[in-house]
Amino acid sequence: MTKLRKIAIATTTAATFFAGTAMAGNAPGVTDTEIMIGNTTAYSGPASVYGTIAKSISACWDWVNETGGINGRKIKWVSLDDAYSPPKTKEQIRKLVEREKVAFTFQTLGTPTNSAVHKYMNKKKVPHLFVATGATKWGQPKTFPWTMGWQPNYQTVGAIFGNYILQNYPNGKVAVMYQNDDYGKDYVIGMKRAMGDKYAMQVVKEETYEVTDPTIDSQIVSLKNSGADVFVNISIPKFAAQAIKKMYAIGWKPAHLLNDVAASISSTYKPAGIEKAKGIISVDFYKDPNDPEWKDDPDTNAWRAWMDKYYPGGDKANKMNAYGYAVCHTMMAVLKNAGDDLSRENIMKQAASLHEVAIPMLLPGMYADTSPTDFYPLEQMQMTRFDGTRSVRFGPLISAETE
Amino acid sequence: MEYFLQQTLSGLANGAIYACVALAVVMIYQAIDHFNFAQGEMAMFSTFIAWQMMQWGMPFWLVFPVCVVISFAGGVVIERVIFGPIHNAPVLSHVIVFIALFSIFNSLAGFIWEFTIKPFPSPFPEKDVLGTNLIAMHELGMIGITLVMLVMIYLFFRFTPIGLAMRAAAANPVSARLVGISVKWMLSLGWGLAAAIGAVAGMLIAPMVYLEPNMMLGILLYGFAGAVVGGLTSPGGAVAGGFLVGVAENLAGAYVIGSELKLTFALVLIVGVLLLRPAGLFGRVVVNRV
Amino acid sequence: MAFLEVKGLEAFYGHTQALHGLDFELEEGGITTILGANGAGKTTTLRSICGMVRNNGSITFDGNSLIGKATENIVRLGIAHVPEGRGTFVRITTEENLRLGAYTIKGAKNIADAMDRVYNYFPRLKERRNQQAGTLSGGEQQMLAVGRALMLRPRLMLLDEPSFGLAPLIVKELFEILRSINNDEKVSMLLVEQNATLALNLADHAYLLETGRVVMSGTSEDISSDEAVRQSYLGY
Amino acid sequence: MVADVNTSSAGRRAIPENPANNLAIAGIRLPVWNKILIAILLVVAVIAPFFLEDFDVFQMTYALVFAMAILGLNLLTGFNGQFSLGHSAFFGIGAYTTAMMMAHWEVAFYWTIIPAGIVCLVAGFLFGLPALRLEGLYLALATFALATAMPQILKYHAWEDLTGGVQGLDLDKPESPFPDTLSDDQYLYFIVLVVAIILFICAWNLVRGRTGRAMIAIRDNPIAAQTMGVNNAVYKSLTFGVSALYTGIAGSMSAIIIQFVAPDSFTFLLAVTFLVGLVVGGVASIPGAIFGGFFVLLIPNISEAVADMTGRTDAKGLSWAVYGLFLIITVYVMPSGAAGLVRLLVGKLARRG
Repeated sequence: MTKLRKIAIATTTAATFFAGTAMAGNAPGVTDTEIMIGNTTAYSGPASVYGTIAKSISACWDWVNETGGINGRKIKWVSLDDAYSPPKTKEQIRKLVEREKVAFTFQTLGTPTNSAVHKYMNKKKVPHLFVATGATKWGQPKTFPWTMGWQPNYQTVGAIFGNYILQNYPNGKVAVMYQNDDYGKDYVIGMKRAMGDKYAMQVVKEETYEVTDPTIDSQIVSLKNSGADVFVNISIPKFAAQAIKKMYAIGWKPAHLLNDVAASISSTYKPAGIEKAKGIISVDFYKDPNDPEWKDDPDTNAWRAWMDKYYPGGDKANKMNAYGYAVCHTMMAVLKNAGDDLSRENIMKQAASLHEVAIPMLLPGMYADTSPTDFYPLEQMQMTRFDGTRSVRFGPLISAETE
Repeated sequence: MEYFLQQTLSGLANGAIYACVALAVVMIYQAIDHFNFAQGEMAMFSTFIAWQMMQWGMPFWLVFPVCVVISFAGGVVIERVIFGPIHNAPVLSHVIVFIALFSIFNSLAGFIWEFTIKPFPSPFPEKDVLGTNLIAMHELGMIGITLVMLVMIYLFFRFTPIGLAMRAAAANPVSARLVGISVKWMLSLGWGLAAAIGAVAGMLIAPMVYLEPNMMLGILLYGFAGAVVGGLTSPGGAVAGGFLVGVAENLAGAYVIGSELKLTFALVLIVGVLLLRPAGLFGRVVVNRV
Repeated sequence: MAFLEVKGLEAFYGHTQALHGLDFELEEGGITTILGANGAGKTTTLRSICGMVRNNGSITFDGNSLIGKATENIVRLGIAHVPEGRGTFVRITTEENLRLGAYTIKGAKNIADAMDRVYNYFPRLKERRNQQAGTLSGGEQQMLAVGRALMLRPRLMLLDEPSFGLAPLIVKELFEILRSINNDEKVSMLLVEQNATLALNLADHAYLLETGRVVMSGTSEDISSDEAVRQSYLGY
Repeated sequence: MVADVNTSSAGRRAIPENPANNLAIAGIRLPVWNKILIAILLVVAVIAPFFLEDFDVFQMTYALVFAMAILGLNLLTGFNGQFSLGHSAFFGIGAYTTAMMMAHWEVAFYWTIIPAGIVCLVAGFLFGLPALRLEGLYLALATFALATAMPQILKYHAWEDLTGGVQGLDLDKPESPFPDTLSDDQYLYFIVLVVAIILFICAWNLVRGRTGRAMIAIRDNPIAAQTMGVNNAVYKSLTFGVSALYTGIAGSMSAIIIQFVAPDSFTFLLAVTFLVGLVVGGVASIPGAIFGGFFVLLIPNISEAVADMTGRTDAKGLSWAVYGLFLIITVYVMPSGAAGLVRLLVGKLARRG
């Protein structure tokens, strides 16, 4: 808490310091014909699997530009590689802001990487929009008024799992496996928040893995050995698939709660073996284009047509290309609403006043919604159960307003 | 008890991965007296080539040898084309070229095949072994193939003139030339062999860990650990070392340190073994009296 | 034309010139020695013949020019080099060392014959055939080096300071064997030695090098009887 | 010279101990040239930030940080012949020392630099002790393992309160005390410049003095060094410590510049970056480290720009292939690094004066 306050003080002083230089009129990077948007992502390095998001966003801008742009302005998308290394992110972001003079940044990837530029962006008062990470810290309008997340945050998902366990397995023994980094730990925090004291009572075993681990077989064996009948699996697709396979191999059949990051038919279930993934419970907020559920869905068909035309090299089975498409539409909505006032203040203001905006590829009934005090655009999710062919949604849309 | 057994066997299965890589590491060390840091990436690239051929509809048992041959040729070509002009450059310059190859293969694989994981078929049936679920057929098969490969390599180095010449060229290139050995070709051959073994390793590992461009990043450290523990001069030691590391890592993770410090465990293991037995558990101490 | 003929040989290490136009010859079946102080260019001369240093000039061996050829190809013409420091392959056994010497020889029988001959000359090596070569004594390693060279069935043997670092008795034994190899196998020899007495005893011809140039040449008798040589190299 | 395939010959390149002192270009003797060049370089280093954008100043600052780290590695590898792939670990320890002091105890950044160095000196010395028994390749492996394990050690839960665990630590950027004349970036640049100059001068004196001769003797012929009365063990582990100190100070500066430390910042790839800088700059060359620092900072960016020139979105990831090609070309053109190339060119230009 003291740390938070310290940051708050730092930013206020910074704000007063820069008050004189605040710009009137349009942001840098905005001309009558163009809006320049910056981005950093991992085209290389350990997180390069996410690189396709920025590529699909780039394709999205191609489509926007071909169809007349936004309010007559075309989008110039400057996306740089940071290899998921925080110092490199800092360098690339400064390059974007100070050299390229982008109007704002959008969908910069990763928690540690965005953390490295969090203060910088707020000090410089450059909108740091819809960052591609589910950490909770991107929604603090008071202390960091220029930074905003997008996807439902990891803690929310953790809380959903926690509540689900409380309701359905009040006496279950729970085993948890998570990636040993901020992403994994955030889920656990969310679970603890929802379960309170029950977390310590019900969770019989926690295991972690590193992204560099060759396999997680040993973890699965020891989780099975704990005698747990509920398994909360917080891992990326590669390890989720390994886990599903190994569990099947050693005959461990707990209730399997899998995090949304890996809830993908093509990236996780198919590699693991479809029949082995049957019964997995997960949550989601956008459509898995590979799920037969959306075979004839007009929304998904539009996405497919778009993929064919604008991102032919992209993999239509890859859920992340739908993610990129959806987040790009959110950005489009903000820019449309901003009209001709493309100052950084107004862009931020518009981003913070999305009212139930429908976004393609989100699950039915979901929308993006923000306010000056609510910097979490997507907060609804729905639970799913994989029945062997499709992820069947069940239960209501869960809206976890983050405090 | 069953828990212990399962951890041990799953350690053996992981160990088979490490053993494969360790074997390739020791091979190239024997052949060129260096470590090739791009070795893992080369193996990954070979595996992608195999995957691509299967996507085109070729059957596994055809793909396997074809991929090994392609990798062998690739290794030879890399040595001839890229290292040929800089044979006389300092060793560290060679290391830089390894790093360059590392980036190139990783980057190219990502460009061509993307970073999403790909299932890679196993040549072995998905059945329980002896009616237990303790170890998968593939894991058993992998251990078997690794051992077969080891025997073949042993025979090759021990009993064929070419094998002997390769060892000589690596250990003492000047003397090797003086008995008429073309050190350049031996180096190329060494690269070819190492690439071929890497390809086999890659194709065996991929079904367990899934194929993706970063597949070998984490494995390489354990492969090195296996090679060091077993002894860099001994292919057999490397294989044993790989298994040992796999089992030790699992048991330590399960009973002692938890899964959070596995890499640190590998570090301690490497440094510890090097301190206590610098030549590795099975390596020979090289003596030269003067 | 002589068996080995060297004309105007220059050799370089980096920018440093080590040989400045060397001329000498060697007759088939003979033993020629090159004498000189440390740094006179003796070793460089042998290395030049084997293509191990950058050089200019002409070297012909039995009518073949050796200039610009790779070491391994020169060796294949029948030139065996017993290098300074013996060049033992320390990690492998004695017998494997010898096998390597026969790398250019085809046919299991030829190799076995050669091996027998070597063991005949050096029974000690036979005793130690399965021992890691690095563990052999200095004298044994020197014998191994000569044996390895012999495995090649050479027509010319280049010997670089075979006596270096060995006990006098062993040196004596070694040089006797060298003489019988020269007699029995008709192997020509080019011998580089610091121990001039020893070398002149064995050789029939001698050249004297100083800073990369031939300053004197002749038969061993002529050279041994030269007053200046006696004083500076033979020490009596 | 026949290729020597042996790691311990890492970069057997004597410092230009100099017959070259008598050579001259355009009538001016080389040592004088050296002084002129150093003077020019210093003047440029001092003036440049006033003519550059803040972002360029930031990049120069970071290149200097890399240069310091590379210099540290060079002391160990170039001058002492010990191979390390683990210097990212010391860089990380230095950075974390500074970050923890600043975040938890509110120490001003300039008071953290020396402690960061000392912590790394100790860490390096301690790691150097077992490393004593390891030669070439084995040392490379042990340090490789260190580099790989370091992020995991940094985020270990037992000291999460101190290190910030997986989240890392956020720092406040030091602000310029003279905001009217010096921007924050310029201020930091000059601090880093001063630290770098001190470190470079120290390194210079070190390798030219008794200690340096001992270090080099150990590299070139450990047995001979021992018989000459050099205590190899002490020198080797001390060199390890000093090398880590340099790299740790560089890490400390990087924490201040980036204002953030996290385990992911100090991976094995960083160690590789240092090694590339070392070789490209020139093994056992002190000024080469500066070239190396700029090279490793700029070439990845240039590679990315080259990959972007294809105009294809999906070619994005190819930048590392381009980077690889750059490295290969660099090794072809300058097999002994930039320093080697300069020596060669100077040798061609120069005549005896």
